[in-house]
Order: sequence, then structure tokens, then C-alpha cells
Amino acid sequence: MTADNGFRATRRLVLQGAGLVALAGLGNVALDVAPAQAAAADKYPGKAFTLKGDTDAIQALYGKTTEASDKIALDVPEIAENGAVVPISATTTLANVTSIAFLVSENPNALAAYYQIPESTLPNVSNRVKMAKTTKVTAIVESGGKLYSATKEVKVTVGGCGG
Amino acid sequence: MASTIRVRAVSSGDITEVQALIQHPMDSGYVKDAKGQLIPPHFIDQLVFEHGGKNVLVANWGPAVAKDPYIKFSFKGAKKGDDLKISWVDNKGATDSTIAKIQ
Amino acid sequence: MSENRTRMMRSLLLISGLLLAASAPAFAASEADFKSAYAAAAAAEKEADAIRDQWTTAEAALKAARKAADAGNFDQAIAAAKQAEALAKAAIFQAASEKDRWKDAEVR
Amino acid sequence: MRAGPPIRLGTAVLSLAALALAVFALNARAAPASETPDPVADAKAFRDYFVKKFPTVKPDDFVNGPYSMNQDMRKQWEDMEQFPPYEFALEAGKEMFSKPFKNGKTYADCFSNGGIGIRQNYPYFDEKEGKVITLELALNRCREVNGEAPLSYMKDDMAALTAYMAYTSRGKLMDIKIPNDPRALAAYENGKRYFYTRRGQLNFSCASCHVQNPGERIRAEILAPALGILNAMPIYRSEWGGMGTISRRFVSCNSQVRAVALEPQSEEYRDLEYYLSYVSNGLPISGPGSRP
Repeated sequence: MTADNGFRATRRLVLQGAGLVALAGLGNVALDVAPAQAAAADKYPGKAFTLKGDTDAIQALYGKTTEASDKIALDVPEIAENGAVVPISATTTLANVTSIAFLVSENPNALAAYYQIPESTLPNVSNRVKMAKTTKVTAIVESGGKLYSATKEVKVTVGGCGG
Repeated sequence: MASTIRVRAVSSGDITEVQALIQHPMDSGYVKDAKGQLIPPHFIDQLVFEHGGKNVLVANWGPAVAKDPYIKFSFKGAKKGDDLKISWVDNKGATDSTIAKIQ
Repeated sequence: MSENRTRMMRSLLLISGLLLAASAPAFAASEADFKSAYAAAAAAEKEADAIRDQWTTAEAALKAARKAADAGNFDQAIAAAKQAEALAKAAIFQAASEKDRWKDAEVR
Repeated sequence: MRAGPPIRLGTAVLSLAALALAVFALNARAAPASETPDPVADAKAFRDYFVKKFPTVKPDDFVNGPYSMNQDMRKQWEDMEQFPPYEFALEAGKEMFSKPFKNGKTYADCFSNGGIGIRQNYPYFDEKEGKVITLELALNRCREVNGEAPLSYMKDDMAALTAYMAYTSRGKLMDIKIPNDPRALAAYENGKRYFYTRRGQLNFSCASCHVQNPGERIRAEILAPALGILNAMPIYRSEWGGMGTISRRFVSCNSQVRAVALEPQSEEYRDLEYYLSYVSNGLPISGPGSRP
């Protein structure tokens, strides 16, 4: 359905290659191995974005299951002002977080966004996502290799007088 | 063409808060246009923030991210005047990038 | 003041009764019947347009009537035309009754 | 606290028999207005109605529409205001405003004070032509006078231009004048009549929603109070996924109550804008705004 992943993967490598070359050009940058290794971790999880339900998307993305945690503050409106633009943000007190993902269960594809968080970056992200209808929204935090999640429901209806 | 990326990066102490707004239709591929044809998917799938040659955030987005996407996050290890490079690529291969000064 | 409110309610009930009755009949119809029903509907809509208080559903019903007629389905076409006429007449009634009534709603 | 029982807006209302089912919620009103309209008294009564109905809302806050009525919506709005979606239109408008026409002139030459900080005086009554001139009409006239094609009144460029002009007037108080001219009074009255007249199959008037039921929900949306409702124009509506002018808002409101919309900038719409702006005199301009 979306552009075939083969094409995008090669373009990704070309870009990263260019990125590395550019970095090498910057004399003052101590080019150690880390950026190359970090670049590899950036591979776009195309498959996970095409799957329907939460569980399949989590499985494809992490290959592990998640457990609820109260250390994640998921901030979403109770009633969405408008399903097309719903502010969503997640912040957590969990230690060494490496990634945060947002899932909207009732959307055609549950996975909405997947953030890779290097250690110098704080584990909180705000975003605006689309929600097809009243749905459960889940934020998943990968901390120390384990998955934790928080879930809330957002009511979404057609606005105004409708049809 | 004016950049499609608006960034505001403000550092206080060791923490820099970054806000970005990107001009992009983010079509999910599930919406029909006035004539009833499906608008093909056209959305940013990866957005990268770099500082000092290192990625400070890599955002992988699906079609569910809202039109003219907005993002806010914070990171440590940068100071006023540093450069923050932001670049995105979408599923049609279009790209844009800009470099912002941290205030 | 509430007395004419109920009078208006009764007349509106009458109108909607008329609408339901109009869309109910299904007898074999000929093109001629359709033409007369369509003409009546079009006339009513023209009047509603003239007083700039046309309803979108009235226009939609008239289009549906034309489409059904073009497809040769005259039963449906006549029903739609009658509905369009009834809706247009309701719009005309609405505009007439609101001519002075709007002052009642005014904040003073 | 509500003035009358709210109008039931379930799907039943949308059915063909809406006419019969709609429950009219009307307060008892004093006798109809005397023959000659008195705008000053109208404006005062209009403002007192909303201030009395919503004692906790600061008068200046009414211009924020639904966000003055509901805390949850206000929080979502304040989040988005940090980087508002109308940012791009505002910048495009600023650029467009200074880009000269083919004949070298720019919009600034058509407006007093170069078009900066004057939005609060629009619409005004032009005594030569004897009709209400809105900002959108003035912008298109400026283009035509300088040999340029007029813009669509509904969105994109017109919205961007009016967004920039509104931005330059932010905080200034709405200041609409009714000159001592019977035609001006008639235009004002015509706008008031349109505002209170029920139309469309749903049989609602602007007042049914924005005077009798502000703060109530109509499905997911909170209805904005009519006081100061145009002060935030033009607005970026998430529902439209883009900017919209006053013309677009009037047209979409009409079609939502299933009334056939009139031509943008037709007399009724211009007079309606004249009435609505006049009764919001003294409230700050807060455009461009973002709304659900």
C-alpha cells in the first residue's frame, strides 16, 4: 500500500551515507564510531506502521510485550476538540529511556509515532495526531530494554451539526 | 521557497527545549477528495534533529500524525548559539532541512 | 407570546405531516405525471430562492428527482419531486412566519 | 444557569420531521423593539446579556469563543497557541501584503495608515456608495483598482491577507461606527434581522446557537458566544484543516443548518458582519485565531 520499503530503505542509506560524509567534512567534529552505530538504529520501522492492531504493531516494533506502569504521564484530552488535530504528550520518570511510541488503537494503523531517544534527550515528547473515532490511546516507553505503557481513552465525534 | 520548518529552540541551564512546526499535508491515504477519489498517502516518515553531529531525536511518523505536524521535546548538552539541524524526508522522497540557532 | 408559539408548532406539525404523506404513495406513474410534479416543485423552489431562504435538502430532492427521471424511474422521481415541493413550501412558510417573529428572540 | 432549556440536537433533529420535533426554547421577551432601531441600546443589552449569563467570564475573554466557555477546550487551545497552525498563513499574508502589484502599487496604498492596525474599524458604512464595506471587500477592490484579479473570499490568499491585517490590530478595541445616515441604520437593522431569523431545515437562527446556547455542546463542539465572535477572524479551523475568512464561516454555518448559502459578500452577509461587529465594540481584536 505505501511506497515499497525496498526503495525507501536504499534512499535512507544514501541519506545517511551523505550525512556521514558531511560530518566527516566538519574538521572540529570528533568523528567516533557512535554516529554510524546511532545511524543504523534509525532504520524506519515501515512494517510496524502498516499493521492494524496495537499488539501486532508492538510485536513488529519491539518483539516484546508491554506492562502497564504509573510512571508514565500520558496527557491527552478527554474529548478531542477535533479528531484531525489531537494534542498528545507523554513524559516519564523511568530511567534510561531509549524510545517512546504512540499508538491509537482504533485508527486503520495503530502505530502513530515512534521516537528514538538518545541518552542526552529527556524522555518526554509532545505531538499532534489524528484519531479516526473514539479510541484508546497508548504511550509505550522502552526503558532499560523493558516495555512500559500507559493508556487513556479519547472521545472523538463529528463536530457541529454534521451532515 | 521559504523553509517548511519553523523551529524555536530555547536553552535554559543545560536543558534545551525544542519546538518545531512543519508545513506538510500529511495525507493518510484514507481520505477522499471532493470528487470521491482517495488522496494518495503523502506523509513525513522520518524527522531527525541533530546537534554537534549527533542525533538528539529521531521521529518515525506514520500517516496518523496531524497535518502541519508539531513536535516538542527537550535535550541536554547544548548551549546558546549552538546549531540544531532539522531534516525530514517523506514517503515520496521529498525532503527539507534547516539549521536553527539555539537561543 | 407563548400562544402564537403553539400556533406555529401546530402549523409546522401539519407541514411535516404533509411531507410524510407526500413521499408515501407508490403507484405506476407516467412521464406526464412526473413533469407536472417536477414543474410544481421547481416553481416552489424558485419562490424560495427569490426570498433567499432556500433549503439545501429541497435542492437535493429536486436534483434526485431529475436523476431518477432521467433513469426512467418515474415512481421514485415523482416521490422526490413531491418531497422537493413540500420542502420548498416549508421554507417559504418559514420565511413568512419569521418575518416579524425574529424580534421575539432579540436580546433587549 | 442556562437561559432556557437547551435545544435537543440529537440525530432526531436532523431527520425530515425536524421542523416538528425541534423544541423552541425562547425566553419571554419584552414587547418587540420600537420602530426606529437604537444600536447603542442594542449593544448595551447584548453585552449585559452575556456578562450576566456568564458572570465568571471576563468580558475581554469572550473574543476567545469556545475557549472562554470550556476549560478542557481552553487547555488544548493554549497548547496549540505556543505554535499556532495559522503561523504559515500569517507569514504568507505579511509577504503578500508588501509584494507590489504589476503596476508597482501595494495594498498599503489603498488603506489608511498603510493598512497597519486598522482592522478594528472594519466593516464601515460608506456613505458615498450607501453600503457596508468589509475588509475582504476592500482588499478585493484594492486589487481591482490596481488591475489585479480579485481573490476568492473564502480562504487561502484572502485569509492570509486578513490574518496579517488582523494581527497588526491585535489588542486594539473593535471600533465600528454607525454614521447619522438612515441607510446605515437600515443596514445595521438588516444585519440584526438576519442574525435572529431562523433558516434552513434545522430551523435555527444564528441566535439559536450563539445567543441561547453558548457553552453548550453541539456534538463535539462547544458553541461560541455571539459577543466578540468576529474579533478572532480569520480563523484556522482544524475541521477545515486550513484558514477560513468571515465569508467562509457564514457560508458553512448556513449549510450546516441546511440553508442554501448566499454569495460571499452579499448584502445580508455584509450587514450581518456590520451588526455583529458593532455589538462587539470595545472588545479587543484577537485575530487570527485557531478554532476546533
